[in-house]
Amino acid sequence: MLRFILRRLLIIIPMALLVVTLTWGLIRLAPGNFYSGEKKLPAAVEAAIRKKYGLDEPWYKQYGMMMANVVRGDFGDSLKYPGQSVNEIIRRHLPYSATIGILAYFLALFVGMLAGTYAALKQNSVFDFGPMALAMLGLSIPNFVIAPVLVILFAFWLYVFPPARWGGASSLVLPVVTLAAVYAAYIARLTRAGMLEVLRSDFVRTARAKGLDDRTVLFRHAFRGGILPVVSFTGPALAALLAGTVVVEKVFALPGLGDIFIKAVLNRDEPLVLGIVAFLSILIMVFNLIVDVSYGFLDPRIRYE
Amino acid sequence: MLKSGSNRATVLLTVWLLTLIGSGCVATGSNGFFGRTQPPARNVLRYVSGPEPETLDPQLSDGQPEARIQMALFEGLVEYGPKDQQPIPALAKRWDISPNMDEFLFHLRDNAKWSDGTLITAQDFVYSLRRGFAPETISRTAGLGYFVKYSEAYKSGLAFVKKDGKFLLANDADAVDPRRSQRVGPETEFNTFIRSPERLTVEGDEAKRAKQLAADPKLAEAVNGAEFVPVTAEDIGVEAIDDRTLRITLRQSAPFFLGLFAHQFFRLVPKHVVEKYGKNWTRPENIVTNGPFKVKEYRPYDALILEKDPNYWDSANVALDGIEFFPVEELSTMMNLYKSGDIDAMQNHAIPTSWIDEIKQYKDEYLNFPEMSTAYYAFNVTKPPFNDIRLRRAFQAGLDREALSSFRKVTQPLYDMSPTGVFPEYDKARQKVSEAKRNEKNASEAEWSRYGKFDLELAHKLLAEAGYPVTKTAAGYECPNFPTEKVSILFNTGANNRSIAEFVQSQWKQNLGITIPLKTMEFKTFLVQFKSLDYDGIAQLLWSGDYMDPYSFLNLEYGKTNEGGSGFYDPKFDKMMDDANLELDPQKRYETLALAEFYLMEQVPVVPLTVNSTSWIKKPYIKGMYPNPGTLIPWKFVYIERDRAKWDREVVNIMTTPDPKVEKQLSELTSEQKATR
Amino acid sequence: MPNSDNLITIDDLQVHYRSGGGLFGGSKTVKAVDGVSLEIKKGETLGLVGESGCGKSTLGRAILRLTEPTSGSVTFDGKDLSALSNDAMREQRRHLQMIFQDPYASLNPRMTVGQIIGEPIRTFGLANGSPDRRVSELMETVGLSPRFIKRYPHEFSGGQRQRIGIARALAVDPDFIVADEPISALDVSIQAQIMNLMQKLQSEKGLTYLFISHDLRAVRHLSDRVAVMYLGRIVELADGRDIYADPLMPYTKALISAVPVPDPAIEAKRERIILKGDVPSPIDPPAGCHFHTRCRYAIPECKTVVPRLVEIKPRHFAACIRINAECADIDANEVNSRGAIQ
Amino acid sequence: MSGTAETIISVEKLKTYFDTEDGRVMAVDDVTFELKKGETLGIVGESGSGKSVTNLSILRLIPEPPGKIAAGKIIFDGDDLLQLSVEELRKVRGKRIAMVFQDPMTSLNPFLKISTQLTEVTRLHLGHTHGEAREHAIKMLKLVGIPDAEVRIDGYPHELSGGMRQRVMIAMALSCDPELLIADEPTTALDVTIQAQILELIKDLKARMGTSVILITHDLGVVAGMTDHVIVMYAGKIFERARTADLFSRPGNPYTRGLLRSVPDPEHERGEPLYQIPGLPPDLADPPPGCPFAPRCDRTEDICRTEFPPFVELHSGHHSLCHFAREVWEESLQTAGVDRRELEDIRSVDG
Amino acid sequence: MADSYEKVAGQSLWGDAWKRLKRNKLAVASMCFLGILIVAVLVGPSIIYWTTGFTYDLTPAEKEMVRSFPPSLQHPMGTDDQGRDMLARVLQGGRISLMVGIISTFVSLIVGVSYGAIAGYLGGKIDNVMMRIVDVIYAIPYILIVIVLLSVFGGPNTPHWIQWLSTTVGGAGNQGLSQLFLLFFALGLVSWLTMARVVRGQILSLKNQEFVMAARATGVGTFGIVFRHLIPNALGPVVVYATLTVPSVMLTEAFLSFLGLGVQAPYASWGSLADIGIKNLAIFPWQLVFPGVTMALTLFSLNFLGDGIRDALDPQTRKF
Repeated sequence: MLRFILRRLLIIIPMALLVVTLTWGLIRLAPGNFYSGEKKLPAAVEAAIRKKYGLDEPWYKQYGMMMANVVRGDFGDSLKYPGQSVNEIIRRHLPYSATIGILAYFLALFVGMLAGTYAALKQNSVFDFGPMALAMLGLSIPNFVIAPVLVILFAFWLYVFPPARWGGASSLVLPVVTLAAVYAAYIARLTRAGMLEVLRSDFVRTARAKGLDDRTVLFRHAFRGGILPVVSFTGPALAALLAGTVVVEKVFALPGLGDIFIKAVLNRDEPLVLGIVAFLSILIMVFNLIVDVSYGFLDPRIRYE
Repeated sequence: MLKSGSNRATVLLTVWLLTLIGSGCVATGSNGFFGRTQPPARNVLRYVSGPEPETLDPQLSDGQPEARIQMALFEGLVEYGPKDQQPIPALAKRWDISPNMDEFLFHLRDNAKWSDGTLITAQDFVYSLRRGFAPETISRTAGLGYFVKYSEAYKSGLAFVKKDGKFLLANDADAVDPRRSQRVGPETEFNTFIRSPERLTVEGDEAKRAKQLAADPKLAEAVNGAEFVPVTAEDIGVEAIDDRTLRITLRQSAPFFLGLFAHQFFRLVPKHVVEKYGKNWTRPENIVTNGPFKVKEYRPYDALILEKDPNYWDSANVALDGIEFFPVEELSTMMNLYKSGDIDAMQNHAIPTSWIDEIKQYKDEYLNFPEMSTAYYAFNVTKPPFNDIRLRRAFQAGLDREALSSFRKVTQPLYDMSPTGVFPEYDKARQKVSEAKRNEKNASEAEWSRYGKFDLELAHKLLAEAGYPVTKTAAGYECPNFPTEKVSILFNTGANNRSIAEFVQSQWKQNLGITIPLKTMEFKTFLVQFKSLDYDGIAQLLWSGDYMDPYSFLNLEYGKTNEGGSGFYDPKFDKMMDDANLELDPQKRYETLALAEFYLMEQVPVVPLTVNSTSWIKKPYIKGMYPNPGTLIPWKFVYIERDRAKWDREVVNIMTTPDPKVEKQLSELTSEQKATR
Repeated sequence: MPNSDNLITIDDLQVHYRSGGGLFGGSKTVKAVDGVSLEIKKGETLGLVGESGCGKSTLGRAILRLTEPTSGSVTFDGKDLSALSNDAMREQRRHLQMIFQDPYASLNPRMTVGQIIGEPIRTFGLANGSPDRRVSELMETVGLSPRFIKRYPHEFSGGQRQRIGIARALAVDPDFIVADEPISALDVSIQAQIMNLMQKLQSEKGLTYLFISHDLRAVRHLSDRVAVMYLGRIVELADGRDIYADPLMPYTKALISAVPVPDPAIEAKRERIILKGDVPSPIDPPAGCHFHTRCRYAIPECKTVVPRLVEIKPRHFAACIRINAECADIDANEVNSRGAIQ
Repeated sequence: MSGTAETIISVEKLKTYFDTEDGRVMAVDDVTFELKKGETLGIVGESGSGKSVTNLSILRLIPEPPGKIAAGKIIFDGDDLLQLSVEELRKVRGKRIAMVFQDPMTSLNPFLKISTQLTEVTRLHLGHTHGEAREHAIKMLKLVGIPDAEVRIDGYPHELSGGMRQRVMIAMALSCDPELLIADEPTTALDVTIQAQILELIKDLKARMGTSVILITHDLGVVAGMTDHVIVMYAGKIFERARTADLFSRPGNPYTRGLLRSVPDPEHERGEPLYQIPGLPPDLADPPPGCPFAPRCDRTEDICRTEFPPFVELHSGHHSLCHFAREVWEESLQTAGVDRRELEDIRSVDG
Repeated sequence: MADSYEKVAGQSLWGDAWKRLKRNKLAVASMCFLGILIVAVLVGPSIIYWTTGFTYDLTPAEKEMVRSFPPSLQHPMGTDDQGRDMLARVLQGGRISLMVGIISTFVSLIVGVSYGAIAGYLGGKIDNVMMRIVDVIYAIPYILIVIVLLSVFGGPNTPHWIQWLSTTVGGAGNQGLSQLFLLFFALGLVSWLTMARVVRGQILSLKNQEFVMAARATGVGTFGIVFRHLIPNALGPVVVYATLTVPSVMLTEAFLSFLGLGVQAPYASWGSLADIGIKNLAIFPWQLVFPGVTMALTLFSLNFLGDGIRDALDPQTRKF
């Protein structure tokens, strides 16, 4: 087990470096650079910039310098925001994304599993089709449509939650709900499918034959198996959520990593892009690893197979 | 059966959602204001400044959002006036200008301090400017200050040429220009040096110089055997005569230059802090400022919270206890925040075009005034088909700019390179030139009113001349010959560009029968294509002036490598511009400039589209905040009025409605300078 | 022991494979077939019995090189199959065919019966005339109406599918067929049908079968000779009659005794040999004689000495250190051996 | 083994159907039987004959929908199980009637420790505390012959072999000392040597605990050694019902007879073809009119194809569903070499 | 002779699934909706043009008409900011959105299926490396890929084949369209990853099935095994996943439109229409409602159809 984790952790490093390399290549392919702007830069200034950032070196030297820094875990300073180091930016903005993301995920988990389980228990009834139709709706409406509708409802009609910006707990409600909608929908569908399969299984029949009541059957016997698909969904989903979700951050003007990342790409802020990409790819891989490991804990069969 | 039930549920749900959305739009604010309108509990202004500021260092930033924030944090010699954006005294309590407008003598205040209590001296300015012009300082706006003598040479790492113990001169004629001798202030050794005829400069770097000389044999001969003395920080035209007196010398006369001293590049940076912390000096824990406000808390991308600085020399007159700047980019999000009362005011151009009809109704809040900013379409004159002036003229004549600006709602049609309505004196000069030209061409008033404007007949005629006849069909016009595949309208993904492009496209389609494809590019990509003239046909650009002078716009087409984006170069035009700058009389200078502009517009390197307008809103209880041409707000005039009766009403008249508090403050400030005049 | 009568000669065949080890474990080597030597004569049916996991299916597949053997050789008709290139082996497949256990999984659900049976015909270009006609003939041979030639497997019952599988195997006119548990997934009443069919085909076409099953009765019914396999090794090999009437190995005895007889009278009387414990895992089989953990006759040497398959009686081989040609009855040997140890 | 023993369960005219895409399938059609205390009843039939559904119906474990118990009574200790409330039924399930299922891998919860699965029954039905339940569970595991029960109890099902898992299932079923054990193909998924172990275990436990057993299997050999009575099912119907000895020696139904004859006999010489029942079982969604076995029967006459056969009592406790039951039975008697008088003797001995 | 009796044509699993699908009312409703939608999108703009003269890019000549009007008889969905008929725009947007979805899905089908099948069938180290490559591409932000593609190939130096493709397939020598194709291409380029994983998983489980071994046993070569046996059997999940890729690509395009990187004006997609609509939601709600609802309904139908196909192909989920 430890060896397995170690092996997986070790492979993350070369893969992240590969991701960084490819991303670096892409940024270099993309036209424009971080210092270009509407107004013309004095030639001397441009030359100074190129010199300062080593842009006048041959590409392989630049790549080597970049890689050397990356390997040391130091992405340097943002180009667009001089004086702010990439690591600092990530450290500073991760909590925003993470707060919203984790809250949204738990909300989605709660709503989704509740709806999914209920739908599975009442399969083919109104209580099944109702929540499932809603879930489908959640999957079909882009979240940049959900957000303004929520804003109109709760910020302008009811004046209960602020329409944007980071503030107290009340300011988190709308973004969290917006973000949770699609995940809740997804989880509801996964839970339903998983629960249906487990509820049909032989061991649930055994449990019922033992005289256990429905609640015990559901929670002790069916639940763990039924939510396995949700667990495997958790890895990528949580990683994506932690990394921030661009639309919600843009619409609600939240200082999350996702929006910063998109801006960094548009600004050609190379160190920032590389830093966030490296961070995200490691995050995704680590989360996948965690999911695999926790899968092993949830499903004892996997440990020894 | 059950399934059809769920179908019904879906339909019901959809209908319910539709109703929700549908009814959401009716929501309007209370008592004739847009959304919630209550003064905030604290005496703090909440303002959306646009995107996250790149840096708080005034010399390194170049955007307007940064400029606004830096106006609160840093002060320079002068400050923008709240209404007209004309310079008013700031750290300089008064100043003298040499008669030929190439030298400025500033008298500094005695009580000006940094936020850490350190006294501000003239040496601070010298340091700031030398820092800004230093080659290693990556200041994007340094080019604005190149009028300061030898600053460009210093920045570019050039060197003087010393031959036989004497420095070679750039232009021998200069030596005898009599106007060069009129200094302002006392005579000093430095001043004698700096006012002496301009020295010749060549590349300081040996390799580069070799290249330069190889390309210019005449120069090579002249400098042969000479000694090269690098231009240093000490050589640029900035001099601290004493602790309280500063002199700045320009390389040529620039009447508008006083206004530039309010630009962020010329704002003061604290030597003692910059030298101590280096690039980290702007971090909230290190930063020391000298403006009316200082940094209290900085949460990047979320909020920059400023508080009143008690050490500020004029803190008695600073009405607000603090300002909170929120970086928000989505316009609708900004509007939402405004509507829900979470912010009090916002940057200019914040209102989405389609909202304007709605927002216009809020007459106590909507501020729409001409701005020192234009939108134009540049023709790529280096490539066919638009290297043909007839075509450029035809396309200009085929575009109804009245219609465009009525579609854009917040703009005015523009027929010149520089905006109308922003420089009143220049407008007069332009009028005068126009009259003269009408007489010259013997045109009637009616004819002249169409000159250079929407003129379908002319457009069709010119097209036919150029070989692309336009035919009329049942559906409209057709111009089958025109090579639409060779041209496109290039614009970037910014806010309103797309709708402008769509409108112009449909205009030309209707009027000329030519459908020009549109092409959007993400901003950085756009810039590359635009600047390298790598686009086909037409590209869109927005231009904001850097200083309150039409020169800031006309300069776009000046020189061989200009920023206009057309690839336009005309020595005749350049000559006219040079002439204008040599003119010392402001009125005469304007007339010369207007002549140059008239000539430029006849060459049609661009189709000017509109003069932009401020188009923003503020809550009526925010006072002392005016829609000046750059929406550059001197924050110490802003205050929150809690008495409803005194709130701003009918803000169309805001410029002409005197606010006693602001007037008093202004007159106190300017009295000393006025007295010296 | 080269013998011209032998159609197939298997010599010390080994199939080892690495078990993935699941999520957290390292991989381990499974010795599915651990040194098997056998001959199969032309026209005979060799039965192969054993409990699940003993490697009998792997052996069957390894003979046809559907699983690559780790070492050893399989000679078919004088050719060493394991030495052939992949292409050459493919050519040989028309002589060597297989019938699979699961009639549901062994037919491609996306192909019609005609396509399934016709595929080998087309592959080898065997049809003189329309392949369909040959398919129809084959279908009739195995007792299916050719009318169903365009139907899909899922439209048939298990027994019918097994007939399709047999028809596919017959399509190339093979000499040798490995029948891997062909009846174990079928209902009782259908099992007899398939067994009869296989017998009929054998007599008509002179086929040679390797009949793999865990059902001793069925094996006995169909086979000329029977091999008993335990954890990758052949432990007993004899004529069908002999092995049932006179099993030598303790394991074989237990196996026979464990099969219930559908006669209450017999069931009431007979005494069963109940083996203790389970079949050990092939990943880490017991040393020495694999069976020693469950054998009531086991002596300490059984844990160390790997028994060789020796001919105890004429044409009756067994692998046990406690029996030999002199004294074939292990029960009788008991006292002897004990003495021997001391 | 006496006729006076009280009846523990009686199933009367049970009908269970499933709604499938192809139509309604009568999985169990008019099934009637009873079981006396301490006896073992075997139910034999091929897949799809309705034997499992019958037993799932007893504890109402049929998934509804698509299944439905349409009619009938299941009298257990005087109560009709089909009429009990869910609460009352739960008190019967696991406590008084326990079940062992075919595949011990899927029937045990793979996510839960064996201890949890074992103790939850006794804690529920016998009110055991945690400690008591655990102790009891270990005792039960030892009883079913699991070595190192104290260690194994904390393991997971997948760590056990198939045979061991089935032992755990049996321990679980017997935890509350049920009056009736229903074993649904308990050995089908196991190897023969393990099957022998498990069958031996069931026999042994039954003798010790006096539990009544319903043993469901498709293997005639298994019922031969294990049961007192046998029911043969085909196409959802009971085809024959008899004492075990009678059924095997003197089958009264062509289907039973065919099944018995199609099993290979080790004494047979190799090469002789087996007896085979031709054709396939009927599609229950679209059963043929008349006798469902008619298309495959070796003595079909016209009446078989048109009329549903009667359930004929051949002698006490021996019934057969066939138009020609008596004839078949007489034939069997002759083959077995038993004459009528001998039979009368048997009957009188049975009392 | 063999033809003397009638051959009974069988019901393939596909046919069977189709039968089952037809019984699923929601799926049928979805198919009907999609069918109607496709027809509307194909012929709608022409009908509107013939009857009223409106096109998706027709701005009225009269100045006062250039503004957004609410729905009326003349403009059933109202007009947009430029006074253009929303109905025509929604239908035109539908063309592009559906095209984005379908073409990208097609790209993902071709690349994803072959990549996944190769990785799955070859297995071992090659599989491992190929899948790690997928992981790596997954981690690269697709917006970067889109920007690079659009800019590197979208400039005046657009390769000839893209221009050729857009002129022949797109019907006009139009740069706006050629950018559109780049967008399709870019979206397809990132959406094949999941498809490859799906297919690989399928192939991995299929290749150990007995029928594959049976095919090998009867001498079928690798090519035959992959194309006759493996891929047809993996198609079920592939079809399901493809149905679900269409909506997800459409949502991605909508997101790109939200960032301003979507289709070129004056073309619109539902995503770009919805994006504009959202900005104007408080004032001209019809600008969001109509494209938004059409898009939501389409995605809804596609999702339901995908579910329906999944159920139909996997009857086990419906067995008792």
